[in-house]
Amino acid sequence: MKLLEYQAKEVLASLGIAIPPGKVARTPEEAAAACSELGPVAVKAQVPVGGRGKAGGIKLAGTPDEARAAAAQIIGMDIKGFKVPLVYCETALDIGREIYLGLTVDRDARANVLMLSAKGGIDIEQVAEESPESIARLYPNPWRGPLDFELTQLVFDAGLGELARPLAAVINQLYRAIPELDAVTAEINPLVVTKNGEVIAGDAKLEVDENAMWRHKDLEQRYGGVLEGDPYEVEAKKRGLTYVSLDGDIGIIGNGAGLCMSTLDLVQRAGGRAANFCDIGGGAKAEVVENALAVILMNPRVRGVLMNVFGGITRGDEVAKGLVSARDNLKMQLPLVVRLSGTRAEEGRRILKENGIEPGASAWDAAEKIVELTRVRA
Amino acid sequence: MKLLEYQAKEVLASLGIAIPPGKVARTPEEAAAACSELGPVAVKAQVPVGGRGKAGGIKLAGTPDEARAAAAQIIGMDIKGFKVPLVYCETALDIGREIYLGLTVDRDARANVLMLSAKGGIDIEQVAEESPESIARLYPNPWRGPLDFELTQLVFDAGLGELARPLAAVINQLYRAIPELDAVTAEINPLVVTKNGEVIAGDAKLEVDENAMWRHKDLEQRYGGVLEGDPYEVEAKKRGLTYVSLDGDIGIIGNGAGLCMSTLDLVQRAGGRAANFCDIGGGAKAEVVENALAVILMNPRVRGVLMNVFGGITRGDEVAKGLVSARDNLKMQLPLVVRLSGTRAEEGRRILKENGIEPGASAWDAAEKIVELTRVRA
Amino acid sequence: MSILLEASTRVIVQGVTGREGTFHTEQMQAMGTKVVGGTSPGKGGSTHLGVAVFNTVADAVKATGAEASGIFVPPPFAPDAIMEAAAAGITLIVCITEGIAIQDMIKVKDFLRGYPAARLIGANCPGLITPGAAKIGIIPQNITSRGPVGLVSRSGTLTYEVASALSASGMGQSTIVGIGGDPVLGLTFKDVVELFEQDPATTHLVVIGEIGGSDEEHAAELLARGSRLKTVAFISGRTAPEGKRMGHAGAIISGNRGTAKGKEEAFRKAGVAVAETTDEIVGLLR
Amino acid sequence: MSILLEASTRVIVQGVTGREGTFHTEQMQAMGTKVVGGTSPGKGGSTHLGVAVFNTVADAVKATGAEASGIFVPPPFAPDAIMEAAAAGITLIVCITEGIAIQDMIKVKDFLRGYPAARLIGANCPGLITPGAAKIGIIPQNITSRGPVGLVSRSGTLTYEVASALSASGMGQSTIVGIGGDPVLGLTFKDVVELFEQDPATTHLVVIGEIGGSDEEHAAELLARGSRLKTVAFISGRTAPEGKRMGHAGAIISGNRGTAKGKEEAFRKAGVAVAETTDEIVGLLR
Repeated sequence: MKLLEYQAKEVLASLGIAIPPGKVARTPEEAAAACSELGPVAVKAQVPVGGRGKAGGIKLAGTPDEARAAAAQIIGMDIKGFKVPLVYCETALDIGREIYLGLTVDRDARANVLMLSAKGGIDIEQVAEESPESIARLYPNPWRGPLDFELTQLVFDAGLGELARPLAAVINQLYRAIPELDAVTAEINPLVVTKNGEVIAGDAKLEVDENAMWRHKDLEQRYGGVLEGDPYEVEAKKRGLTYVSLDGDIGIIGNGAGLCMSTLDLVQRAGGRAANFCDIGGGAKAEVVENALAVILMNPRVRGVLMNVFGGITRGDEVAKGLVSARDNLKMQLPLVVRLSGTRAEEGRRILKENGIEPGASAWDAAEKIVELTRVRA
Repeated sequence: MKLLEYQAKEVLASLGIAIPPGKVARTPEEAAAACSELGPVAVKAQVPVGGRGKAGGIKLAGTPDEARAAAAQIIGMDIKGFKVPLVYCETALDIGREIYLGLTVDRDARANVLMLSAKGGIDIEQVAEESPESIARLYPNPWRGPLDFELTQLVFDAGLGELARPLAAVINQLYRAIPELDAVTAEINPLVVTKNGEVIAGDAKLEVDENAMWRHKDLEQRYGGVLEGDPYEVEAKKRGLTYVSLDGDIGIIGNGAGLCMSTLDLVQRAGGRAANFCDIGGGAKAEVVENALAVILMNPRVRGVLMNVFGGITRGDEVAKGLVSARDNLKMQLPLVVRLSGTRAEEGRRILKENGIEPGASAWDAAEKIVELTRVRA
Repeated sequence: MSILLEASTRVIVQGVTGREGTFHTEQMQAMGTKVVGGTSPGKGGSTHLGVAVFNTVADAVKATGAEASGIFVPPPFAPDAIMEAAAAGITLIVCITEGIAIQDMIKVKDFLRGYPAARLIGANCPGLITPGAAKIGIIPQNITSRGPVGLVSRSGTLTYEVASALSASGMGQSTIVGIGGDPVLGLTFKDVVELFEQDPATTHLVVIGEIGGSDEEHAAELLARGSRLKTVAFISGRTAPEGKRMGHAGAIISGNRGTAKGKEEAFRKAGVAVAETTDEIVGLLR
Repeated sequence: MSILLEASTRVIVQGVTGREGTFHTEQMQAMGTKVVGGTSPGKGGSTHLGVAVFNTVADAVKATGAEASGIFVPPPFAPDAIMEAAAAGITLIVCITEGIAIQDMIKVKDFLRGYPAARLIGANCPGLITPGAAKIGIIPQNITSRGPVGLVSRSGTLTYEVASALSASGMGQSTIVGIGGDPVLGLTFKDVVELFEQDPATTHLVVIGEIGGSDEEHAAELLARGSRLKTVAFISGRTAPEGKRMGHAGAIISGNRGTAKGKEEAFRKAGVAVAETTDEIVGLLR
């Protein structure tokens, strides 16, 4: 679960990290009121992606009128596929220096990594590429967390020794996002040292492990649903499906993430574009298939559906029967190509054919077929 | 720091463990009021030692009048050297079974140990001696704390598998006394399972590491000073001395715990009895010596003082000069024998002699001398 | 022969009395896997599917001498189950559970450093099967057949599909290992390839990888150092969209690693044939 | 020769710029100890008492090749200092600090399991000295002299007294080790006795124990298995009052162990002479 900036800052503040004064505004009026209260502010679009500054999602406002105008422009804007639901009005900091502080899972090390750099600011990825040695790293033991001497070494390695005490404190606070929130990424960039020496989070990114949400139901309750995401993804989530919207026109269903991904690859290879990624898991039960088809058919761009299912313990003939009834229940009219393999695949294919559903001889054949069928209709 | 029962129960409750309803009473009237509110109660002396039941420190009271009478009897009583400052009035539990749950430092294992036994109740030490296998043990890793499967094994090993869930929960809560309070001993005996299946702390013992009090200043503030302890120990603590009152008549000062203990041994061997243990630490500075002498001389039982000092980095002549001035400042009249060894011991002894203080030729000689001098005065 | 699992391996099932545990234990038994016990706290002393149930893994190991365990418990409990198995002396731990929190797995990985003899497969994996001998997990035995092809994969159904295709064309498998799709997992491609390399009964190898991480690259580096196995690799996810990224931490750590292209190149450099679709695998392997 | 510490041992001081650190570093230097550096976060790059100061132990080890460290920092920071030294590769860590929380030391002991080459002496100890060669800690060098007696003790000033008496009667010491009085500590009597046993320059041994714990008993068991050292033991605290006890947990764990009587008996059983007063030690050792 990715938190918006204001949500992430609320969480950081609860961990003890200083944040600038700020207020959420859902309307231009609220933005004007926030500016009256706080004085000059930055009006910032709240979306869970980077690059909003370049996209025009951040504007400075010296007066309530300016804040009202800025919010009117920003709220509802589309930034990288996200409709901006609200803005965050925040007072500007008297910046002395900008530091980068990040925490994430290093997949290859199978461990968490803390990163600290004196070269904070938006170009940190470039810094990482050009002078990786200027980003100091620490891999804390997951049971112990970062030890004091490790933090001291990290801070001195980053060339920030004169800030050893305040930085060690902030890093310990940020690290608490792991035990307390199951953070998989927590980042403060820039971590601002103001001209009078305070250490304050200038921006904040926080992503919580979806697999750990059972430990953090409060977070879901508190921050879930603020963002208007993709409507099909929202619906799919309600139905318990693993679904990602893409920008093509061929609906894809597979059982298993790997099979599903390889089906996307085949469709592209055959010259088509997938409308989604939808993994219905190992079992391929009739009810789940019906749910997946229903969500895919909600999308008016979809011109046909390719389903790639392996019958393992659930046999191919059962999968076919379920699929036929799902199509019938949904009164589906669009072309449907099904590639069925594994146990009792032959019987399954026979059932599909008898019910007017095109079986693919192989995955590649099925991909070519659906691309052809959707192209003909165009 | 040893907490009283009611304090320990407050702490357990803050960790999430269920405790019976109860109220502290500092006067018989308060006890009567507590009984009016709670109904029939046990009126329990609050002292930091075991065996108060046998000493008459626990009485049952069915009515406010009985509670008033019981409190009048108990408050101010002396139990093993502790004057009872207040009582705790607690409702009785509907006991189904009694379990023993304890947590302490196993010095030989250099680790914490959790102990659980189905044979709870006051005779647990006897159980430990006669059937040690009936007390299940777990040594949790200090960074990880007890893991779920370890707790499950502990509970089944103790023959309490049918209570695995509630017991694992209580043990986890009790264990929090280590990270949150630096407990060196935390014990619930009995841990009561009521007839309707609730798990409640029937009694509670909690001792917090004195060396960790800097992490727990709130505890000191909240619970320090309730107990009227030995007045000399209280005074010594104020002056920053390591001092324990004993019941003899010869005051003892040594620098270093080992030297001090071996001095006690020598006095006993010579036929005398020490009035205290007082370790003034390695340096033996004049000011510290004066503080130690001052506390020892407060005790009217003291008939003479034996001081055993090793001059290491602080030289013997300096120690001797400091000692002479301390004696003079305090206008000390009682016999004083000093055994001075180590660096410049000769010069030190000469200074002592010149100032009328008896130097011992050896520690044993000094012990014999002070025993003789105090015996003569008797 | 085979790697990791043989007909004689003594296996227990953690969570044996649950719905999933029951179903798959029956499947495991059906193909002859030597299931010697199961665990379910509070049900110790009873019998389920003809095997003894114990309260804890330590009890089960003491009574049965089990060496391997299959874990079928929900995500909040699976990390503890893995640690319990390792602490009890189990040397092959197969965790099927999907949806384990990543921080839990990071702790488990650190815990396992204290038990170097314990090998973990998964979590979020279909387990492993030595056709005709035994399986731990959920790989359907009816699509497998005995033979010389080692198969290791991060994906579940993709594995089944490839195994099925191999069997259909007469190329049996020595052992099939589904290592699982989670970012933090037990045995990696490299670990499993090393085992196949040492197994005389394995002469061919199929590696089914996926975008993300560098595990495929590490396996390719190993194969590049010289291998006696005829190997085909396949990587799925070339066209998968990059997760809508937020923050730079992930990018700083992973840089340009983890793309399908990079992985395919690594295998080609190692002299390994790369299949562009799963349909091509059998042909390239012959 | 000696154990643990020689004239050539490269030593750093953690907390070198503090009051205690400064004073005792001067003392250590005065007897010729090879102090090659010190640490004090934020003062890296400066020089103190003629030695280079570093921000961290890792930096100091990298620059100086230090093998040993003396720790002179307050109790809240000492546990971290010990772990830092071990993680940086220091193999002899001497922690003088008194008053460390017991839970901190339990964590440190567990941490040190990951660094088996690191030997910790203390905390709450006077450190160690190899007379005429080097010292780490606070044992006054002027009361020591070179010779064949190994001395190991839980007490500070009692050690000084015995060393002083030995020196006065012409019996020099090979190495004197104050292992410290805390319940959870680094090297134990047994560990140190084993080292003396292997040191050809040590022919005699004095063990100064105290009531509490079973460390003296374990050393006695070792000596009972046969020793080439002429040994005298002394136990202080026979008449010390038992702490006013509360709760049963401590009693369940320690039972009847830890009394002066029990310890003396253990040594007598091992064929070791037991001194009843410190004055007797020299006579019994001859």
